[in-house]
Amino acid sequence: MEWQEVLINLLRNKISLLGIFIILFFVIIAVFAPWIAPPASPRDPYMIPRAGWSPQPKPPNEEHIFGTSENQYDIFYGIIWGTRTAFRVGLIVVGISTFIGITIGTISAFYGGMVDEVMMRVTDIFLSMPFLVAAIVLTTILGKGLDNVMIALVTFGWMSTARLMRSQVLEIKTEEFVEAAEALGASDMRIIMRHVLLNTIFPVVINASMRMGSIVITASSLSFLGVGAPTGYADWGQMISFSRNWILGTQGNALQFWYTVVFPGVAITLFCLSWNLVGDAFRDILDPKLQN
Amino acid sequence: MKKKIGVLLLSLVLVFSLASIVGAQEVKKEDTLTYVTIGNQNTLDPHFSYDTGSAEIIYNVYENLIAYQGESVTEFVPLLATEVPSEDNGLIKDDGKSYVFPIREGVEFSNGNPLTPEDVKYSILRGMINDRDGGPIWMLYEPLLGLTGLQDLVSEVLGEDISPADLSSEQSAEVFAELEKVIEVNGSNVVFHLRQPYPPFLNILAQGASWGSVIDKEWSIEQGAWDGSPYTIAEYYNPPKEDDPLYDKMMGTGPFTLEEWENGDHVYMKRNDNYWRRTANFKTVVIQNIDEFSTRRLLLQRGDADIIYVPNQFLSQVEDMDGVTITTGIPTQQNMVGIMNWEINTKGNDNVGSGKLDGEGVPSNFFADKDVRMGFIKAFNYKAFIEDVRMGNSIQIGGPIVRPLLGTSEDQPVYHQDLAAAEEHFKNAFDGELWEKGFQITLLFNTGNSARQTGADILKTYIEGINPKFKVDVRGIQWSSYLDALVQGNFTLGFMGWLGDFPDPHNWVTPYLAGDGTFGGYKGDLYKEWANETVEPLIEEGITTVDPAKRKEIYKELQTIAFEEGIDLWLDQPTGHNVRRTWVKGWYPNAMRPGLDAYILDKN
Amino acid sequence: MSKEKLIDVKNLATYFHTEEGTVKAVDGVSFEIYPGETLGVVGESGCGKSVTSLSIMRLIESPPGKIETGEIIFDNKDLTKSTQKEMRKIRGNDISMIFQEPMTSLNPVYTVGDQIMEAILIHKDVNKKQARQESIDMLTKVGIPLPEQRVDEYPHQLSGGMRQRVMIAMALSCDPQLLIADEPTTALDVTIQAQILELMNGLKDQFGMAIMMITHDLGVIAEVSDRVAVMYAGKIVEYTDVETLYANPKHPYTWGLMHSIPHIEKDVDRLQAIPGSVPNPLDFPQGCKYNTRCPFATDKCREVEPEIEEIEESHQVACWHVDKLEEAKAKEKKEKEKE
Amino acid sequence: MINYIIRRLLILPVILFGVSVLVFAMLMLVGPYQRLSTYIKSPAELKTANLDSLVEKYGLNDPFHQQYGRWISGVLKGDFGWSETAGATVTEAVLQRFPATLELALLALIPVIMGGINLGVFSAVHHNDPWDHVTRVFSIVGWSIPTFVFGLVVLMIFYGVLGWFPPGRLSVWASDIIRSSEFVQYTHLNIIDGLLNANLKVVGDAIRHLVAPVFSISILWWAYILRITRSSMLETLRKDYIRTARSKGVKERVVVKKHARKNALIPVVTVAGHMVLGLLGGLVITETIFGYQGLGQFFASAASQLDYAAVLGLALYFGFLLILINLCVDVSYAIIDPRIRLE
Repeated sequence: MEWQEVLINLLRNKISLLGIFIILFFVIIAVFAPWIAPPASPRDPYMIPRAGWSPQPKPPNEEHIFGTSENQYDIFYGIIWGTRTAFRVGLIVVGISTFIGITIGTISAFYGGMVDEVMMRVTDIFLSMPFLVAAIVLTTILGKGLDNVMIALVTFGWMSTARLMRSQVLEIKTEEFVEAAEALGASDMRIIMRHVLLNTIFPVVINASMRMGSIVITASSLSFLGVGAPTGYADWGQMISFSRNWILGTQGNALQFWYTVVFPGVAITLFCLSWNLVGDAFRDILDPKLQN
Repeated sequence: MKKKIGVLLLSLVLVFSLASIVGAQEVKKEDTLTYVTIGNQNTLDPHFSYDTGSAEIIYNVYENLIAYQGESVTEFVPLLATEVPSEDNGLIKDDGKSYVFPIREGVEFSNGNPLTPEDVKYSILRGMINDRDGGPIWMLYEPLLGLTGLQDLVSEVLGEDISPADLSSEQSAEVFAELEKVIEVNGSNVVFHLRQPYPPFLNILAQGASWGSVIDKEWSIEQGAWDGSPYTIAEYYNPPKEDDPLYDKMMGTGPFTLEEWENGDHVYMKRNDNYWRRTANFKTVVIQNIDEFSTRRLLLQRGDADIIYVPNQFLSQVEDMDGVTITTGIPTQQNMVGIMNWEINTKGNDNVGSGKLDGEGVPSNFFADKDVRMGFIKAFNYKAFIEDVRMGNSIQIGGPIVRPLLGTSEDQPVYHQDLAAAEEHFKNAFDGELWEKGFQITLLFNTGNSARQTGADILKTYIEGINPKFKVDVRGIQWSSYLDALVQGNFTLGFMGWLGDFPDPHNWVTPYLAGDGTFGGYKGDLYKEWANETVEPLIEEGITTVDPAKRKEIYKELQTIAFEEGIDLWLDQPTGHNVRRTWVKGWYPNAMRPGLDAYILDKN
Repeated sequence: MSKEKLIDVKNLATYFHTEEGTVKAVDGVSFEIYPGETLGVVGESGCGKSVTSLSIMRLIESPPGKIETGEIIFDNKDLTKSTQKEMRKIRGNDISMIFQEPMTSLNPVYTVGDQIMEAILIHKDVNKKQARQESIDMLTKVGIPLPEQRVDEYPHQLSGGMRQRVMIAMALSCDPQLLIADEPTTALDVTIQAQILELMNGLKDQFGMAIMMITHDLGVIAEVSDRVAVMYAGKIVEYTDVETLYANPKHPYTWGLMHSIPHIEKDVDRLQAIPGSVPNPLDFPQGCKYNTRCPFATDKCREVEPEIEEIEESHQVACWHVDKLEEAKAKEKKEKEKE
Repeated sequence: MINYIIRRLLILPVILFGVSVLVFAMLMLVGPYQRLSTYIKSPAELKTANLDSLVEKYGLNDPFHQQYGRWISGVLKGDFGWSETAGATVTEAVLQRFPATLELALLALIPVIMGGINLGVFSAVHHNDPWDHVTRVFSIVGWSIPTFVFGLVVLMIFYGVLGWFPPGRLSVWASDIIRSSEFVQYTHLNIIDGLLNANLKVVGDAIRHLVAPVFSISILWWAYILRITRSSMLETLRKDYIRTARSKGVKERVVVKKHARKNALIPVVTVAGHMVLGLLGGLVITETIFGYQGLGQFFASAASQLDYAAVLGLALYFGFLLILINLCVDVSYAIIDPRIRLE
């Protein structure tokens, strides 16, 4: 299926259209963040300004339309700028880890033999640690900060792509045109680039789009556990961690601090939902086995 | 068929759940005290323990020679001794260099072994031989020998730098001979011999100081603790925690005995029915460790917990609870201070930007300039901090020493926010160069401590408002990174706290002001030189002077120097609070008590 | 032929209603099969021949597929009006089917024995042991060596030819009156193809059943069929007995197909040999659906669709220009003679 | 197949060795003074702690192979070292927490697998029905809600407002019963122990504490399994052999249950291994939110305190568990699919 055709199908499918719509909405928020929520300190706009020093959250009011969370961080500001954080983490981590996965998977499958064996065992080793747990360890070691979160997620996030790519390449390698190119004496690099990559990249791209949501969730989980974004950094996971101590409200008013969890919770859920909607539709469209 | 089973299971679950909701309400045992707090216990060995979690358990199981009287932290009552030594009763002799403790008779350890003066001597010597790295035993060495630990004594006796762990048995005996001089059994008395007078010595031995606990010699040796021999120092010095025989076992004379300890989860203690005083009111004492505040709150609300730990910021969440009593405004022996590093390492340190005075960073000696320090101090909003962060539960301090210790008074000066003055100071700093060029600095705090973070955020807000060229970042780092930053000299300004070891001003001026103090020691050579000339002679004089009136003057002066020089940003002394069910009777505060004293409480 | 019809399909139309539009996969098809004969249905892929057979079996997935009009009279009943429950009694019992891909038409997770037994157990009143014995007998009949052993093997342990034999065994296990064979040999090697066809011919006589042989291969048709229906774009365009068809094709499409019977020197896909491609079923041309590829197409062809008519005895054709084809045939013949 | 299992088992030590080297290498990125934080817990301890001698004592500045050698030789003797976070040896700490995690994981896995598969089959059979759309939306939304958001909302509503499902593993009164001498802890799984001791109050209390975490952890994987099963089932239902089965006159219910489901499960089984991996990660979050003392919470706190003995030990433990689980997956794969079994 051609790119254009896929795109048309995506736009025609109601589910994916909804997803695309939400993504666009977030893109607009991210792009216009400086206008929607003007930063107090332009030097570091990602730090959420504090509206005071009291630890207790304050409900939505005119000045802070979503209220303020623990330690008076403005929830609205955090959500707006957190959109940028989400895109940054998602795109960079998915991009780099997919690239690494493609490289390793291709090399492994193309050369086979010992190279393949060693690379696949290394992949197994990386796969033997639960993703989140491994990311926690590495982020703790590297220290707080979004860069470190991204490094950790990339380090433990390339394996599935590598495996997928490897199986794709193994399949395509036996096809005639690759064998023909080999027989014609094309260089390895050229064969990989021209013939193999072009023919196998598609499922990998779908896989990548479907990973956007889960990567953002994992990054937020790290922030939620306190090993991710620096304190006060606009990050949805951290916004939710600010609500942890206030979940039960005061006596007789259990939902008193609902806004501390609901707003950021909705933001992150919608973000992941949109990518999953698109990814799901993507898969349905591209999966030839599901075609009528 | 399957569906039927599913429905059956589901209804069973519901029935059980409902049953347990109902069942939960009925249990309110009168002979059990349940205290729910955070954290864990590092160890149960009184000579190893240096944390409140451990000290709390030790407090209820072991006893010291003397104890504090009621709420006081300066007056004592006898406990395992029959009298509190004083100049007046003649039990403090040789100008404060000998302390005589008559040991109570008829006291038994909970295993039935009688308490003897030998046990007291063994306890002290065992502690001093154990002397673990980073442990509390310096508080025995400092008063008794004027040293910081066994390593110093070995060097002194043998004249060479040899680790106590490498001593041969002859060398061990040699060192032990010197060590043994500090304590002597004289009939039913135990006599301590100090090299120099040390006024807070009684505080160091009072109940609440786990290192002063009396352990059962016979039982301890059975467990594998120091065998009492002079030749075996090497074997028992600085044990790894997991090899310490008393790590998870206790045998004291106190009102409770240890029943079960699951570290970080719970401690069960049982009443010592063989106790030498009136036996305790509770058959069982449960200390639970639950880090999540919401859970603790609910346990209190439903009466499953009798006392819970409530962090200051959540106090409002328990205020209106029925059947709950809250005591606030309890003075504590702790403070919070913005520590300023006088000599910041600028190589490879991302906290100081360029490391130069060029507007892109700060130079190494940034905080060595008094105007910079005063600028930071004057920019801080003390009022907002006390009101918003502490919610009023705090006392501002004007120096390292906390109230009500010597050298403090109600009318002593404290800092106030004065942005004009701050601006003036910044303009004067570095001969005006700083004002021209600006600076960029990162303030550190250890993550999870929101008061410290807010302190740094307040500084950032106001200082950046003074001059747009001033750029302040606030960064939270983990304790491990903090430790590293401290050791490498990478840290700049950060809020830290000190928890008093014993209620004497000496314990407060030393860590902050001394050039080799816990905090002072990491402020670089610039500070060391300065401290050497100005404050250290006074610190030395303070601890060797016996007369309280004279001491008071000395500490007052130290407090004034600290205040006027703006050595650190002296912030506050938070007051404590206690949240308990109203049915818990008999509670009163004491600043040196590490948490729970189950013996004084009653639920009837 | 005066025998009673085994199955009589009248004006059958099966449409698929998809989001993109309605696909008229089968659009007014009529034919009949007599007991014991073999009807060949031939056409390019997508012409509706498989849908026709699935319609008979009532195995069209619905939605989107639906039998719109027509009757399928079998055993005096109109199958289009039967309930699924009634159909289940007919399927595998009176009418069975074998499929193109023996590789995928057998369930990989059950032994071949299990799968043959399943049909027997459904339709016959026997116990498992008897069913197993019958399965072994069937395997013997379809020429599988060591049937006692094979019966417990899984499909992947068998070769393609063997699997098709298993399929045949399964289809014949309940002694059906009609066997629908949907491209039974397409996926097989040429030598195996011949064996399978031979087997089917043999079994047809042995079991006395009729066969509806669906294929795109005129060679196969020639070998096994009595009569032939040629389908194009959902319609039967030519319908006659096999000798007549080969001797005297009347529809340009049939003629085109025959022309494309392989020339060894030209290594091309047989059915692609007719220029152009099968029209998009969502967008059939007006008029005769073959007009886009037909060398004789005229304006009339592009406007009005020809109905199928009997132009000779038992020879039905749907074309406006049977005469033009005759001219072309004559011309070709001349050229051949010149050579 | 047996050869395959043996090969897998033979490769197990290699993988575990790799995991330990990997984790160790990560931990070595941390400077020696930073790693001292395991031993120095508060500023007060700095007074008498001789940092340099501590570094030397624990050999924190030794070259990689020496430090690793020390650790691995301990492991070979069965000594995984001392965990400062747990205040116990790593082995003790893991053994103590494992039953809690096992109870949670089992209770989460069973509904996930049963419910997910059945719903997936249901959804596929009702392809494009309203029911299918409902389950699809449910699965996509379920897959998109982060565990920690879901967990907090559950806590807020079912604990804060309704007071039904409290956090923790047992109520205090129930812990008292469990620890009393009359109560025998056969398995340390509270529900089973409660049943064996015929103490329904304990069973009820254990269930009450498990409902919320089980729900939070399973929703994600429920959605996941549902999704995989649905698409696998849809694919299978289009397979030729399904048509064959129908053409034999097999009832539709039998077609779905016998012919389609078993084949559709093959890809589901392969992702089950993947799911368990994610489940272990999810435990970290869930146990943290619900204050449930298990391995996940232990791992999180050990990692954040750089308790390297515990982190290494747990990494190995999880690695071992995973390989074992993957082996089980492979075996069940083979049970379902004769093509693999008879290879």
